[in-house]
Amino acid sequence: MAHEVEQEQHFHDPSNVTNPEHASHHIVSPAQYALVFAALLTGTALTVVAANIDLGVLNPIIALGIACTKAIIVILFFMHVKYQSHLIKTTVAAGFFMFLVLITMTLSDYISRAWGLW
Amino acid sequence: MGISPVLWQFLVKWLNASALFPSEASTIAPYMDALYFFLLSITLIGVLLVATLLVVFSVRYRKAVHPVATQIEGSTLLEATWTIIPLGLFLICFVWGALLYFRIYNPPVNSMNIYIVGKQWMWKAEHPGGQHEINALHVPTGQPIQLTMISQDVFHSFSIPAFRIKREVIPGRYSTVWFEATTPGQYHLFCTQYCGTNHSAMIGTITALSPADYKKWTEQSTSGMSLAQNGERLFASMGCNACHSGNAAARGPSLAGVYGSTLRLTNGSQVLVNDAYLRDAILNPSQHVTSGYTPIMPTYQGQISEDGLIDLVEYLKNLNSNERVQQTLTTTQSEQAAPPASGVAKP
Amino acid sequence: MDSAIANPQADHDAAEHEHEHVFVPQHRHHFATEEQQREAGSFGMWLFLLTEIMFFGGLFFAYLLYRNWYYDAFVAASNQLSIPLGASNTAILITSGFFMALAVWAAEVRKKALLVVFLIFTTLFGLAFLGIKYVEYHEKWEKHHIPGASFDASEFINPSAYGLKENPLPPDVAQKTQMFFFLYFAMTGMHALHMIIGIGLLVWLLARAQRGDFTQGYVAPIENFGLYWHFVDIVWLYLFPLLYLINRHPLAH
Amino acid sequence: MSAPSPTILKLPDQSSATMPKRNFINAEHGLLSWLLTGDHKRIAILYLISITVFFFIGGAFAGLIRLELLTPQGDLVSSDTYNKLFTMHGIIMVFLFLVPSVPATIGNFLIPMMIGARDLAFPKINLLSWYLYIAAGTIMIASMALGGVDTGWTFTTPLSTHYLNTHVVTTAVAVFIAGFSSIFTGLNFIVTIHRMRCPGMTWFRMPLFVWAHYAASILMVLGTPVLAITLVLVGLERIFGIGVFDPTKGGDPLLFQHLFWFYSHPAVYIMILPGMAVISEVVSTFARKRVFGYTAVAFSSVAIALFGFFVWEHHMFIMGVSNYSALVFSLLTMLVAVPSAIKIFNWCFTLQQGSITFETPMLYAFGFMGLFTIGGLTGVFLGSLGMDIQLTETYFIVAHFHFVMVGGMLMAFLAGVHFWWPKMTGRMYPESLSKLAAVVTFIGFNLTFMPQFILGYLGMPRRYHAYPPEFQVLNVLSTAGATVLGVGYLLPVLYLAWSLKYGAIAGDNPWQATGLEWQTQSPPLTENFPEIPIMDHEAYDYEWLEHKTQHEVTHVG
Repeated sequence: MAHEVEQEQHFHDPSNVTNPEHASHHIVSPAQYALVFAALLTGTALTVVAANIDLGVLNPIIALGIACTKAIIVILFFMHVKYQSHLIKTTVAAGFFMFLVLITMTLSDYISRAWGLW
Repeated sequence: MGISPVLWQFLVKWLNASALFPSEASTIAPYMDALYFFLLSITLIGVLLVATLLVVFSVRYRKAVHPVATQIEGSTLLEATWTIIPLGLFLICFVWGALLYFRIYNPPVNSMNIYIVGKQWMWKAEHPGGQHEINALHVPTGQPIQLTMISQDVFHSFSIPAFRIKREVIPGRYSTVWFEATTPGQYHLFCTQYCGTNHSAMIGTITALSPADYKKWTEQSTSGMSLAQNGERLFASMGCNACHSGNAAARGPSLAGVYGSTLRLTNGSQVLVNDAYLRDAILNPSQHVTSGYTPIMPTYQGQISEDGLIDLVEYLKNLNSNERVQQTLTTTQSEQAAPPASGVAKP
Repeated sequence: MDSAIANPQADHDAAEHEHEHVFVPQHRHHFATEEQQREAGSFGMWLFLLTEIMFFGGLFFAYLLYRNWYYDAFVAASNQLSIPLGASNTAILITSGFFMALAVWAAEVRKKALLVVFLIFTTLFGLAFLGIKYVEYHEKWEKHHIPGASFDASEFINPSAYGLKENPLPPDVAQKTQMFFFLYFAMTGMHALHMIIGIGLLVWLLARAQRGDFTQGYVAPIENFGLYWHFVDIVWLYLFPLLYLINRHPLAH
Repeated sequence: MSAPSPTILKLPDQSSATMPKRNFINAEHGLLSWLLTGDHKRIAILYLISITVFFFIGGAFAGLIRLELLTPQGDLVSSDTYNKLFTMHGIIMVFLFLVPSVPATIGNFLIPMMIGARDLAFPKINLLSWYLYIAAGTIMIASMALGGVDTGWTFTTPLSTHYLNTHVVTTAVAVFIAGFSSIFTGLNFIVTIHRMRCPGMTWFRMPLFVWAHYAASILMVLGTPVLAITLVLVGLERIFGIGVFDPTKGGDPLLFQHLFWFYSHPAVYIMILPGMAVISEVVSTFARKRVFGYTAVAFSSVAIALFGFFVWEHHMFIMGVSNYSALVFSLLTMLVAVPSAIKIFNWCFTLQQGSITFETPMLYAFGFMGLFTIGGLTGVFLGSLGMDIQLTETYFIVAHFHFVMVGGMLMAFLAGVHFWWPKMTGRMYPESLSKLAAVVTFIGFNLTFMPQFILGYLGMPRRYHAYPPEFQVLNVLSTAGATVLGVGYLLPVLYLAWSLKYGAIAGDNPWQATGLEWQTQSPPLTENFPEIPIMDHEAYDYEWLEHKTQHEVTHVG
């Protein structure tokens, strides 16, 4: 692909087509996938074990913590975000940010309802 | 040109009868109007400013006068000006509006309570003295009135434009609003939340009466039973008194004087007993079990109408001793009364 | 967002271009390069996944709200779900995702036979997931735990009659288990619907992979489908603890 | 082939202009070549035709509503019919007209051209979005034909889920599908703007039109799915009666409101931002001057998009939300008003030191600025908590959002259609007639909606079939205005259609505008540009344009 990049300089704006939103294409090896796969299965086992121990308020926190870790691993490796451009990383972050906005802003109503007269 | 005198007269009458500004008939109305005029003047100034800019620039820099445009990149100072000034104005609107909002939705302690039940497509008002009204509400002037409102079906909205108040009437939850009428007269009551076919017929008349007239009206229109008396009857017929008898060995807590107190529940939380709590505790009792009691009370969801609930709430509000509860209980037991009318099995 | 760029050569010769296009059949005319097309494709897929996040977001919020409101009912209803089934489904789905990732790799390194095999495994594990889901749904059907007119909460009111050791719930609380089951069906059902759509796409991709479409350097469809499939995995990674696990040890009142 | 070398600009001399022999309209023939096209310009034309049809269907409902309100009694139609009329008016106008109006037509046509691309990133998805739109429209029409729906466009639960016997689910399906159409448009724009810009087209050289569409697209992509899931829940609730939104089963009807307005408030920015996009282009072109404070206008679009997500609860201030969270949302609402104010003043000051001419698009743009200012400032009334109590759910709300949506968006839409009509069709419309239409629209609009502000403060509730007689005078004024407004909207349809055959040939750049779309032939080639242009100047660089033109004069001479 290198020969293309050199030629493209002549007629493509590098800022649009390549840098900085461009990341070189990275092929993840099967060995790495296997490692991720193992990590995910371990996470599943862990979360089931943790659910069987009474940890009080920590139970949901641990369960969701493990779920988040697993999700991040999937996003980074199976979905290649680790090797993607800033643009893709920002996009993924924006998605989760809006999800949090939806939840926290709506909760702000439900939580504070009890404080007032109504 | 001859305009027919009949038509002319009609037009004059028509225009005279039409309204341009709502009457101010409550204590809150002047406050609301002050904010309104403040906002209105901001709007007028803003619109005039934009219009002036457009007109002046259009005249001065039209092509005939100013054939070659001078390119200007922008001006941070100017842009900062028209960022900060509107922001400041909007923040004033925010603070002012918030103060008014809290005023309208926080009733004063000495207010008189009237219950409103909304249903497709009518308003029912229930005075504590037992007066019932449909699509009408009589209130005294010079006295803060708190409305405790609930809907039997969908969202409605209780609006009295002349009093500048409005509040959504919510299914399954009490909402409140208050006002103090100042001028005797008749005012519109509207349902402003779209509620189905006859939404526009869900209107009524608010009659503000002088305190003396109001007293006369209450005497004339009483149904003979106050809400609390209705509630007492319901309390007995539903068999509530069997458990909530106030006896030391009773299965339910004593309810005398419970209104306004703070209860500790079995789940450890502390709650203030108000209308909403009482209603909830009747409908979803197992989520409101007083500490020290077992969750044996059945739910009354779907068995008591909203009116009935209001009667019960009003009864409990005024219940100061268990004397009459026990009296009724003894009478019922000695008569070996037939099962309660509603068919609710006693726990 | 971008570093200022040097003013590109303003006067350039129009004739200069033609030979610079690396022409491949799937390259669409409006993209300057295949690289640009590929990145546009994956960016578009990510944006679509954002909409999916928000789509499930509404359901997740409803779950959060009603779990707090009707904690006891949610605990009782949630404990009806089978952890072994849920956990094995999680493992199955992760395995399916693993094979999908391998399929992307196979396409990248242009190994057609491997790609087809991996896609078949992805599909099979996806189907296995749906099979187990069917078993779980069927059980709920038999117990009348499907929300709606036929819903029956008596098992929660009087668990001993059903041979269960759970604490009985008062009837008004027991009715609220319906809310849990509704959210359970809405969330897992929406997830299963995504799986079914995904399996449909997989079959189509398999046919094309068999033809050798994706092992000549054109891997975008496989890659983008991979993103979708992994996203569906992620949703399940959250559904599993939320619906099956976090209510096992209810807080004492 | 007569296509000239792209570096040579045509003179604005229309008398010598000819229609280019090859363009996107005559590139292929036959209905199928349109229905299966991937060309963003053809899809834009398809969209333009279809949204015009739906606009007039929705407009007909509006006409019937105003006619009914001529008298205080409900005498023209029954109250059920009236409820259906305003519901269909709202749903059609919001989901089938306002949301796709500028983005799917003008935006679709222009964004690739403005950033120097040959097409949107995903032409097939673009076509799919149009088909989804048509499917949504067809289902909508079907639900009307089957008897209509009377939930109000807000689908308020539990009314919509348990108390109505009309075609709620059918309509919800239609809106759901329309939502996906809008998601695909937005997604396509974002990818295109990020990925397909021509050499030299940096972010800050993009026309403000593209910036505003970028902001609106973000809202479409992130907001619409929440509406989708909400409608799915409404449908499930209606069919299975499960009770997520039903208070009698423990659900919370306010949850519906939260989820619905999480989309539907950003949706008003989806509707207005593309309108603002048009105004930036038009004002700059006819003032012959770079937009005052380009960066501020660009970032104000993004700020609106961002803040637009944090204010939805202001639709629920009196509905029993927590008063503390109402405070937060009211404050944020005040903040979101500021970027709009910045835009208005920046446009005003674009005129300063300009060299202004008053063609039709400019008249519409002036109308937009005046009416949007009123619409925006009356929004501050409603964002101010206490004032909201008196004004919400009355005709004040109706007037406010019609000032923003009709006075703002529709004016901008018409400005855009007139501005780019020569580019889309290669022909000019009759200038005097179109100016008349602009003036008629402005007068009719004010006559229709000004009285409604007064009615609102008087307390006349919205969605009322019959009303107290003392409100009649103002309602009569409003209905009279609606008649004028109707004429104002019919005129453009007639003369624009006429101009397709008889209009003067426009030439490449009749307005002498600077955008890349004007530096190619009109109507453009299917591939937009004979070769990909290079952006070697800033946006709105009139000196560059003049230099080019002069260069060409010497070159040709």
